[in-house]
Order: sequence, then C-alpha cells, then structure tokens
Amino acid sequence: MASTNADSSLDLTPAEIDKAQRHDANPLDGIWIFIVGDLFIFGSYFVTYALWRNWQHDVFLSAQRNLNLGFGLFNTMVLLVSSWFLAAALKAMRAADWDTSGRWTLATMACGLVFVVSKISEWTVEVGHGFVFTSNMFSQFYFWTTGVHLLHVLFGLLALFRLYLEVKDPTCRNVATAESAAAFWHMVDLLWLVIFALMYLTR
Amino acid sequence: MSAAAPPIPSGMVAKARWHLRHNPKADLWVAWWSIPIAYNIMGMVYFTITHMMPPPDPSKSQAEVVEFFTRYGFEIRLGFGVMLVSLAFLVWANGLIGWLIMKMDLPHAKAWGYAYMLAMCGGGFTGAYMSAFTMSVASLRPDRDPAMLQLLYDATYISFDGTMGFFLFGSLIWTYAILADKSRLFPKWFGYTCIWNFTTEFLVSPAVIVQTGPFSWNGTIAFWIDTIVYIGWQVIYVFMLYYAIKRVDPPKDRFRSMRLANLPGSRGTSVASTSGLSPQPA
Amino acid sequence: MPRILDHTLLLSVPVIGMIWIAAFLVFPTWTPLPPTLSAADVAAFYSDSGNATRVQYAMIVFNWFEIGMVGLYAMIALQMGRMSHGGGPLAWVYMAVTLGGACMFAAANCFWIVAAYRPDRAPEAIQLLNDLGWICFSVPTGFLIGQAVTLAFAVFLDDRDGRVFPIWVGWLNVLAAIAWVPAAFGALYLTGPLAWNGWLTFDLRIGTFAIYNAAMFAAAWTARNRLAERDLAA
Amino acid sequence: MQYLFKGRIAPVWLGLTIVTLLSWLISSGQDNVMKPDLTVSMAVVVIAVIKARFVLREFMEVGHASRWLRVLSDVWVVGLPPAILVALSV
Repeated sequence: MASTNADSSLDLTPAEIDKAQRHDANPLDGIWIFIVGDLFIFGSYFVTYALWRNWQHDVFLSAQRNLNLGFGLFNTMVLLVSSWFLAAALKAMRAADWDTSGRWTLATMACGLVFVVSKISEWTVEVGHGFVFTSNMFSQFYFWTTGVHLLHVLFGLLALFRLYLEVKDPTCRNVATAESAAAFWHMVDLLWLVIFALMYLTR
Repeated sequence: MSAAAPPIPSGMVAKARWHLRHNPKADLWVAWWSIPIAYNIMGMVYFTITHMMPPPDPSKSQAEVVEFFTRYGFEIRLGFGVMLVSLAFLVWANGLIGWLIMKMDLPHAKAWGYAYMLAMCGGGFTGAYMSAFTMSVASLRPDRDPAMLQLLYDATYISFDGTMGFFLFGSLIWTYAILADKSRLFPKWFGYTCIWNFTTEFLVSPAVIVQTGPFSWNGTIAFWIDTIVYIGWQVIYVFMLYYAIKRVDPPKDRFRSMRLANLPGSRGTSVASTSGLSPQPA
Repeated sequence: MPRILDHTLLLSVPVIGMIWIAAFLVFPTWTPLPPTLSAADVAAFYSDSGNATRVQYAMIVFNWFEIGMVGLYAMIALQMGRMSHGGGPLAWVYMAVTLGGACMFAAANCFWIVAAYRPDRAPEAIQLLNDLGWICFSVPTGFLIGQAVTLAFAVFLDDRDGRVFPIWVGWLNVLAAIAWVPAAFGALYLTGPLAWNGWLTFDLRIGTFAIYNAAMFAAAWTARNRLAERDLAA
Repeated sequence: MQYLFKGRIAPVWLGLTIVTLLSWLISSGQDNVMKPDLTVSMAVVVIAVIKARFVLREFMEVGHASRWLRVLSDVWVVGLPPAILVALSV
C-alpha cells in the first residue's frame, strides 16, 4: 500500500519546499486558472445553447419575444460602466491613492447591486407574464444561464467587498489581491457580453 | 526520527511493512491510497457494471424502464454489492481532507475540518446509498408493477442528483479553507479550481425538474459537462493531497506511547533497549 | 458519586445489547421473511394483527435504541486517539462510519414501520416497503466493514511495545470484516445462502455482529482500565 | 475623476459601448418581429467575442500576463465563434 512512496523521503527537502513556495508566489496565477477554466466551461454551455437553438429554432425565436431588450441593454451598460470604474480603482491603487481607489471600488459595487436588482426585476416581470423555467427549452437556457451568471455576480460582489475592506485598512493593502478580485469582476462582465448576445440578440 | 529507523528494505511487501511500522504518516498515506482505489472502483461500478452511468433517459416509458431493469438486473445488484463494500473507504478520504483542514493556519481550523467531514459523509451516505438501495430493490423483482419500477427509477436518479447540496457545501468549506489558509498547505490555485467543482454542483439542480433536454439528469449540461469537470478536478485533487501530505507535520509523535510504556505500572519494555531509539523530548 | 458511575457510558452498552436482543425476540419471526413470498403473502403477514403489533413494538424499541451502541464506538474512538497514530484522521473516520451504519438501520426500521402502519395498502406497495426494509437492513455492511478495517488498521499501526488494544483485537476486526463481505451481496439472489434470509447474509452477519460487539466491549473495558492507570502514572 | 481618463480605459469603454449599441441595432431592426437570420446571429456573436477580447486585454490586462494565459485566452476568443457557428448551422 504505502510501498510506492518508499523511495521518496518522509519529508520534503528544503529545495522541494522552495519550489512549492515559488510555485505559489503569484496569487494572480491562482485566480487565472479559475478564470480560464470558467471561460471554457461557459464556452461549452454556449455551444450547447447554440446546438439546441439550431434544433428548435422556431421555439427559441418565439420565446425570445418574452425577453425585454431594454433590460438586456441596460444590464450590459451597467456592467460595462462597472468595469470602467473598477479599472479606474486599480489605476488609483497603483498610484497609491487609496482613498480614491476605495471610492471607485464602492462605485463598482453600486453598479453590481444595480445589476442584481435589475436582473431580479426583469425575472419578476417575465415570471409575471407566465414565462417560467419550465415554459420551453429557451426559457430553461435563459433562466439557468442568467442565474448562473447572477451567482457569479454575487460572488464578485463579495470579492469586491473584501477588496474594499483591504483598501480601507492600511495594514493589509495589497495590489496583488486587488488584481485578482478585479480580474474576476471583469470576467463576470465579459461573460455577460456573450450571454447578452446569445440570449437577447441572436435571431 | 526517520534517520534512526532501520533502512528501507527492497521488495514491495517489505517496503510496505517498513512504512507501516516506521513512517509517521502511515495512516495518512493509506488514506491517500484509498482515494484513487475507491474512486476507481466507484467509477467502474457506475459506468461498467451497473450501467447506472451514463444515466439512461429520464423520459423512458414504463415498458422501457421494465426492460432496463430486466436486462441489467443482475449486474446492478452485483455492482452495488461491490460498491457497498468499498464505499466506506471513501470516508477515509473525507477524514484525510478534514484532518488536513484542521492542520491549516486559519481561524477555527478544527471546526472547518469537522464541518467538511460532516458534509461529505452526509452526502456519501444519502446520495450513494439511497440510490443503490432503490436501484437494487427495483432490479430484484422486475416483474413488479411497472409504475412502481418507474418510481424506484426516478427515486434512484433524483436521490443521486438531489443530494448535491452536501457535496456543494463540503467543497465550499474546503475552498474557503484553502484560500484563507496562511500556511498554504494547498496551493492557492488549487483552491480556485475547487470553485469549479462546487459551482458545477449547483448546476445539476434543474435535473430534479425537467425530464428532457440538456438540464435533465442525462443531459449535456447537467450530466456530461458536470462529470467531465468533476473528473478533471478529481485528478488534480489526488495529486494535491499527495503534496499536502508530504508537507504537513506528522499526526503525532509516534513514540509518545512508547514513552508512556516506560512508566511504572505498564507492561511495556524500555524502548531504548529494544529498538536502539532514544526517547524523544516531550 | 459511586466510582462505578464513572463508567456509565460503557456500562450502557450491555444494557442496550440486552434490549436489542429482547426487541429481536419480539419481532414475529426469528428468521427474516423469505424473499420468495408473493406480494399477497407479504401483505397477509402485515395484515395479521398479531404480526403487525409485534413488528410495531419491536420497531419502536429498535427506534429508541438504534443508535445505542454509540457509547461503545465513541469509547473505542477515544482509545484510538491514544494510539501511536492518534490525532490523525482514523478516529474521526471510525466515528463517521459507525454513524453511517446506524443511519442505514434507521432507514430499514422506518420502511418496516411504514409497511405495518397501513396494512390495507396495495399488496404490491407493502411488498415494496418490505423489500426496501430488508435490503436496507441486510446489505449496507460496507459501514461495518469500514468500521472493522479502520480499527484493525489502527491497532496494527500502534507501536508494538505499548499497545492500547492487544493485537487480537486487530485480527478479530479483520475476521469480522471478512465475515460481513458476503452480506453486501445480499441483493443478488432471492434464494440460497446469499438471499436476505440465507445463512451468509443473515445468520453469519448477525452472529458476527453480536460476537463483535461483545468482544469489543470487553476490549474497550480492559483498555480503559489499563489506560486509566497509565494516565494516572503519567 | 482623473483616473477614469488615465490611459486607454476611457476610449476602450467608449468603443465597447458604441459596439454594444451597434449590435443592438443590428439585432432589433425596424420592428420587434422575430425573423430567423443566421447572419445577424453570427454578427452579434462575433461582436460579443471581440468585445470580450478587449475586456481581456485592456481591463483584465492579460497582455502583460504569462504566455500560457495569453495563448489560452486567445484560443477561447478565436475558437468560440466558429464553434457557435457550426452549432447554429449543422
């Protein structure tokens, strides 16, 4: 059982510990593995959606009438603005202007909250019109994909909140963690751009 | 202390014996080995013996369900027999991970470790065992009323998919622990990959509502993408545990009870005289 | 406080063992219902008011005490913590698996109670509940096996010069684990030794369980005494 | 305010906004009648992925990141539209 570990020593050598720590040195690499994986997982969802759209084109087209393009456009703009604000927050942080950075982070979070509220009101309106998850194949994709995205938005808000706390506290200001949180938030924006195109705009 | 132990002999069995006797992490290593072995047995049971995976169509007619259980009845019961013998060893994996969480440098590490163990054991007990029972009972008498067979069929897959919350929560706990751990027992990037795992656990939930399409229990999204992500993550996780075990301190000074044995009133003999080891400082 | 009361947890074990045996005797049949009974026969068994009452009373008692061996297992887990791997994951694993076994027993218990609760149900439904009950009761020996193997492993890992449990406890656990393996395949056949009323699935499993718990009680009792002295000395 | 207009983020943001409005115009057409149109579908998908690449490069700063990351993100950007096109038209 344990025999296959036999030739390795019982504990790591200092060189091995060094190597393991260097591997870890950049926290950005950590979040990036997640982001790339998430992009590809979402990519597979998008392709699945396209396939079903192709198979049930009429159903999808008529079901798309239930969506409100205005809401979709508004949500897209809100997220784009939030990304812009966050990029400004990061620029301020790199210039060591922490107070301004905190304000822009708050502005980003405000945009995120607007998105959440807007998304939920959009759902409420749709459900009120009898357009629910089980209505048809399009509605399944729509509610599910936007729901998963909303989950990402909520996690992103948590990350931004933590970022804000760190910016406020002089003892734990750290550009590297800020960059991780920002990268995640921009990915949320990026995914929404594709979801908006696929759900609202395709014909 | 490994320096004082006798040299590692050659030969599989002798090496294994040496490690069991002298490796202070022997219990961790055996728990580690149980992971690839037990998961492979599980995979074999689900995919090749019982034909439970990939899942059959949820919208099967009653006649097709009867046919399914008639055709695979013996294999289903045999496969679940194998699984029931081996499944308890997955608890070793949970114990190992929970214990590693307890060793991390984060506030209330012990509680996080217990929470992980509770969540994962709960998921294993309900998700795997309940589906095994309903499936076995259905295949035991395929001449039952077809409506009842269909009930058992649904119960199998819905109890399998419907217990994802346990795994979701377990995974969430582990993820948090890794990301918050200051000792970096696991690399941070591995913590981020755990997020794939628990988010994909969220995503199977529509399978308990819809009967066809990509979100049903045999669908592209609810089953295939989820399973591919899970298996990929599982491979990473086995390697990460390997490095974590190498880095963590041994559970306990193995020779503590030997020292106790030297005390008056016990029947042990002196360690120093029998094995040439000097007692460790307390 | 009288000194004997220091040992309430372990002393509860033989008491609960007696209660289990009593409940076992109250159950209408000492051997399981044959799996080959037709749905009508199974329904008739539960419709018989004498049988139904005895099933219900036996199950109520099991329901009260199904987790009763927890004292023994917790005590064993405590001793595992004092072994040379103590502080590692094994003791926690041991506790988790014992809990799993009790949960499966509780599930079986509920299925039987439901079968006896409304005996005017369709015979097919009663038969289904009866099947579920016996399968849940007979087949999940994986937990018992996991329990025995974990403990055996801990005993073998313990250092040779100051064992917490003597080595025979390890071998007893290995033997018990082997004896429980056939029962995991108890769903394979409706007749023969592997059926849920066969000797491999029922008699061997129950017998081993009884002997195992008695022997482990003895082992835990003596280990507790010895270790108490040792701790006092330390 | 100064940070909003520092570097390239403001023009990039403006470009993304304009392109978003453009794809909305392409898709909505004259009235709200849903007509099947593969060209429109592909156009909005391609626009979305191009926007995604700008977000990756300008906001997420993938341009300065390690090589594997640049390569993988470009694989995603280049690979997604053809995959969706094939899925939409097979």
